[in-house]
Amino acid sequence: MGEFGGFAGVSRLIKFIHKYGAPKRFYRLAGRLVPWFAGVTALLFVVGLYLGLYWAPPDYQQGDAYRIMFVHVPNAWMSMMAYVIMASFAATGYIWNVRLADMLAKATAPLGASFTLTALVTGSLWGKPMWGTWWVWDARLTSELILFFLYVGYMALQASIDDPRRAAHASAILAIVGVVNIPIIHYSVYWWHTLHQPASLTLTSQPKIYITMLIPLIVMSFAFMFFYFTMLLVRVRSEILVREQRTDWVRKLVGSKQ
Amino acid sequence: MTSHSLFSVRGLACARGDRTLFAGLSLQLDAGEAIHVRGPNGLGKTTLLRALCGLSRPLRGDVRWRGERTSDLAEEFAAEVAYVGHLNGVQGELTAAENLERAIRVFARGPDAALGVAAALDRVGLARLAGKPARHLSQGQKRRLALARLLVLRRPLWILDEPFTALDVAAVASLSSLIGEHMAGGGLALIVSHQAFELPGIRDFDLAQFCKVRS
Amino acid sequence: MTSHSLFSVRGLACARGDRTLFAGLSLQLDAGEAIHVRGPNGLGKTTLLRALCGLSRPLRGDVRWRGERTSDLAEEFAAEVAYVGHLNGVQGELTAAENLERAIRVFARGPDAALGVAAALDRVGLARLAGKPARHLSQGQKRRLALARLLVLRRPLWILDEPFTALDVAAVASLSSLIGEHMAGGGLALIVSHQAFELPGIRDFDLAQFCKVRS
Amino acid sequence: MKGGLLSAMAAVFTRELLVFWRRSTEVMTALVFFVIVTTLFPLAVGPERHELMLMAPGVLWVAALLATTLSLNHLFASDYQDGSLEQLLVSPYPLSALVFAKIAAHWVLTGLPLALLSPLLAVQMALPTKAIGTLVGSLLLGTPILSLIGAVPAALTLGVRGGGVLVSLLVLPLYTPVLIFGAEAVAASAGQGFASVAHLSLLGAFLAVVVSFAPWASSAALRVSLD
Amino acid sequence: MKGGLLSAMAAVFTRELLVFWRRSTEVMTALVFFVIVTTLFPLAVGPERHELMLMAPGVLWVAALLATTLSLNHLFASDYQDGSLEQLLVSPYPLSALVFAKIAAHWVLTGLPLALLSPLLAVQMALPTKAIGTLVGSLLLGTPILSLIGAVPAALTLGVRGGGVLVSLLVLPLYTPVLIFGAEAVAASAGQGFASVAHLSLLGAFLAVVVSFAPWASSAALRVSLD
Ligand code: HEM
Ligand SMILES: Nc1ncnc2c1ncn2[C@@H]1O[C@H](COP(=O)(O)OP(=O)(O)OP(=O)(O)O)[C@@H](O)[C@H]1O
Ligand SMILES: Nc1ncnc2c1ncn2[C@@H]1O[C@H](COP(=O)(O)OP(=O)(O)OP(=O)(O)O)[C@@H](O)[C@H]1O
Ligand SMILES: [Mg+2]
Ligand SMILES: [Mg+2]
Repeated sequence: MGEFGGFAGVSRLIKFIHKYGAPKRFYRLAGRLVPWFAGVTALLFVVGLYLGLYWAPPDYQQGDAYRIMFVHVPNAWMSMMAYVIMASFAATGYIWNVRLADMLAKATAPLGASFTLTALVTGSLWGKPMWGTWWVWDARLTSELILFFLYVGYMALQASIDDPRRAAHASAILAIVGVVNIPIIHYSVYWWHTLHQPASLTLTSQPKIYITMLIPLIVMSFAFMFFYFTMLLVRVRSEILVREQRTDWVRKLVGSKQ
Repeated sequence: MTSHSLFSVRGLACARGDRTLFAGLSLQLDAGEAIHVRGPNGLGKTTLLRALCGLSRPLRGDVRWRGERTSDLAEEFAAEVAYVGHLNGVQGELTAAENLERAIRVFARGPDAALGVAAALDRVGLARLAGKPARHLSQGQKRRLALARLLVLRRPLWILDEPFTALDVAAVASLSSLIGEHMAGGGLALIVSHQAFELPGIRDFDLAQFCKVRS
Repeated sequence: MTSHSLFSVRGLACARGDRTLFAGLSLQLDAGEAIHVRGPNGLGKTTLLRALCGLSRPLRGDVRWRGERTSDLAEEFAAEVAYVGHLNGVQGELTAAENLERAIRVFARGPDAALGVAAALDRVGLARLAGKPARHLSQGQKRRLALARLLVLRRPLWILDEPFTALDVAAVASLSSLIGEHMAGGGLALIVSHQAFELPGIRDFDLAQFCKVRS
Repeated sequence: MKGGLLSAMAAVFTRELLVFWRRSTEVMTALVFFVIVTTLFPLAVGPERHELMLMAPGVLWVAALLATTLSLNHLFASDYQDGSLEQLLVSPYPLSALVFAKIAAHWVLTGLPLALLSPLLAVQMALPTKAIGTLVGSLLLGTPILSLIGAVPAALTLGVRGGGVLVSLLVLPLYTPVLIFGAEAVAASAGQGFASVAHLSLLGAFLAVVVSFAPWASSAALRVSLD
Repeated sequence: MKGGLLSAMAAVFTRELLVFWRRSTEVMTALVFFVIVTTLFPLAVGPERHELMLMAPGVLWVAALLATTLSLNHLFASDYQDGSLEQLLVSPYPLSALVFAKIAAHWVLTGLPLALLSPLLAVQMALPTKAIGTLVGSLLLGTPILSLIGAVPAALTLGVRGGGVLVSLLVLPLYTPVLIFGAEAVAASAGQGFASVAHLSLLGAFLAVVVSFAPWASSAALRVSLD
């Protein structure tokens, strides 16, 4: 896309991306980073779970059932964040033809989808004791479900095109179009919701969160975020190997391990 | 270096899937010249033609028309090329004549149509079938219709992928003489064909020289 | 009169739309014989071949195999014919080898496969591509795969519509020698082709003699 | 020769599964379409549980029917385009048997997964638990009918450009009896819980009729389309 | 050169209409699909008037959406197969303008007739008369959005075998906002009758956004698909 090369700043940025975005370089860098990220993730999980399961007192209304929040809420947040991250990677890959960004986007999709699925499952597990039903067509629930379909569609499109470059570019366009849709889904569903949904079922009628719940929640959120980055690096490393399997450096690498 | 040729390609490399088919390909074409690209099945001839006319992005290399990159010229360059690929690009629901009329309106820039529809159909031997839905044409008749597009658009650069497929002996001869006239009028042509054809002044171009030994 | 030829056609007439293309067509073919059907584009060659192998019903006339009407024989006759048409009949999702394996299982009657899959692929020059999805083959490679079907099925009667399309020079030669071998082994072949090819002992058959002056 | 026919049918069947498997997503998409359509309704109608429950049997069955209808396009279309169908027509085995194998594969790939997934959607749509068994049963009996009947219009519209929508147009009226029995059975067992048996056995009888007749009709349709 | 572009767009547009007209049934089928789906519901749910009325806006809108989704397959697919699309890509005019003309033709052939026919179906579904104006209005504003957005997945799935069902999977999540605004607008005017204006103007705003952006995205998608 030549027309983006005109701006000096942008072109310097592209040079930078191309330099550090070389798959070979990134493979090594990611290899060095993974243990650190994994360590931080483990630490955060241990602390977060300890705080969430022992330290925080039971809720006066829900007893211990509320503790599922420490999994549910971070996953719900991450599901949305991951989509935005994925779309940005995809756009970078498409516009500036950066293959590493394509791979990062591709590696993000299943992670985002599983965050979404976890949020859905934990949410409905929580819904049974709280609302007496597994599922309600409430605003947040519905928008989360649609987010899940966007992920599934993205992955389905990726999977059904086998030329990797074409697959990356096609699904990038889809991801970009989908991101435009996200805030719209969000607001439209609110609109719909306020007209129809009895207030008893809304999430906003929750009792205010106490600091004893907030701290474990924040720790757990960071734990899931670092979990995401760790898994991203791991997945993108294997993606790089698959995509670069014909290059000399991968041949040498694989050869030396055998 | 900007080449002085009308159409010049330097250092072109193309891939399909993750295999590089050819690399370092250069060629020059000037007014009135034509080349016949040759090579065995699966070498990358179709891939080359598609990259040259801008249907696919090459891995590397640059393609220039009157010294400017074709990717920068974009539609300006498209207005100079006529491409006939493996597919005919003929719409079955429209009649033969309607197919050409549409081609003129959608593809000709301004009123520069070279031959009228009727004359073009006559030239490719489809005059009698002008009103027949293209879906009912035989294989060879469809191909003739696709080639008639070359006649109604006045394009300097012809890029033809196996144009002789399905044509009978008379039509093969008539197409070669057509290309000859095009060259005589200052046109350029790039032709991929396994079939032999007579055309004085056409250069052979062996694609194999730019392909590595296959893995 | 029942003909003594293995394959005989008498008084055949076919139409497309509401126009009769040819009428009163007769031909005989015996073991080891082949004919090359010729005629300009749109004469009705494809129509003829499709009628002969039972894909479409002729207007009139009868087609016999070993003296019996092919329409009565139905599947019995189908088990004796191999047809390669304009379309390749190659499934893009399956690899080259899988395409042939499937052809053997669906089309071969009993364990009469002539050549193994690997040998057939080797013979048409696709050995290296056995594991590649057919969708990724080039035009000529797909055609070769379609022709490989002839090798894995042992069928006495070959009906080939423009088999040389998209084949490179080497492949054209190799296919003609293949047909030669088939004839030497007692096989019959009906070939439509605009392209010239070398095949000793093949008879020319001009379809035009059965067509009325075109309206 | 019998063995040859069975092996040919098995080859068509497994190859069909293989092709769909290669397309990987294809296996999922009819299913996901089913899920999405069921999701659209609550979005459009609003979230009241009682209303939803009333609609549930109908919506689930309509969604199943639409998902099957959509997937019909793929039953013969790609084989038609690449010429494999032409080859099948000159095969030494009875066409209707091979077509039956293709239809069977189609059902395994669309109807069956759809029936198996339906309980999840039923819960979402607030269908009473006691009706879920009937829902699955009615889908297991009904979806093969859909695949079988659908093969006929799918074959007839080959080569007709714009055939895709035409298929739906031809097939949906044929589907109404199945829809009515199926949805009724579920609704009945969501209510009193007895009448559903009668509807289910009607579906069964219908299936028996259609099995014996649809493969033959669709192979005749194929011959016409390829003439 | 401007005149050339407009004339090229007009040529694409009229030719599209002509092709569809020649396929004769194609003009009708999206419409008939709409009618059939709306008819299936009363069949599947049972004939109680009050229930029907509650469902009506939702069902009509879902049916419109599914009819459009189905017809999307034909937007580019046949041009792709016969090679006309390839030719369009090397045309001397901006691809997005030509694509816009194609989309416009698609809307004239599917969304427009559907909106015009909807009052008839609304009466069948017992929708209150006062809501019918809103129904038509919401469809007139909403269906062009469906055609525009739908063009992107339709372009992306070209050449992907089994693309037909995949299109639905990709497009339906993108359609949800339109569905919600549209159905809400109708439901609101069936009830109190004021809130519908807000929904309609949201649809209008959405349309404005999508017009400026979808033709560009789908022409980018076409380039990727034909690479
Ligand atoms: C399947 C069911 C559920 C789904 C799909 C779901 C989805 C979500 C989503 C998407 C968010 C993030 C919202 C945002 O940040 O904008 C969220 C946050 C949250 N959810 Fe759920 N949820 C479900 C059930 C529940 C239940 C039953 C409860 C408890 C009564 C609950 C309590 C919360 C809380 C407290 C938050 C954080 C609120 C905030 O960010 O202010 N959720 N959920
Ligand atoms: N579906 C159809 N409806 C009406 N006419 C048709 C149809 N298909 C073909 N025709 C006409 O029938 C004639 C014979 O077609 P056929 O395909 O048999 O020709 P052919 O000899 O194989 O030509 P070619 O050498 O170009 O392949 C042609 O003139 C064609 O226009
Ligand atoms: N989509 C694809 N993915 C992977 N490989 C492909 C794809 N399309 C083509 N190829 C491979 O790329 C090579 C070049 O294909 P191309 O169609 O350019 O060959 P060609 O020289 O035109 O051959 P032919 O003479 O048979 O038409 C072939 O070996 C083919 O197998
Ligand atoms: Mg080629
Ligand atoms: Mg022919």
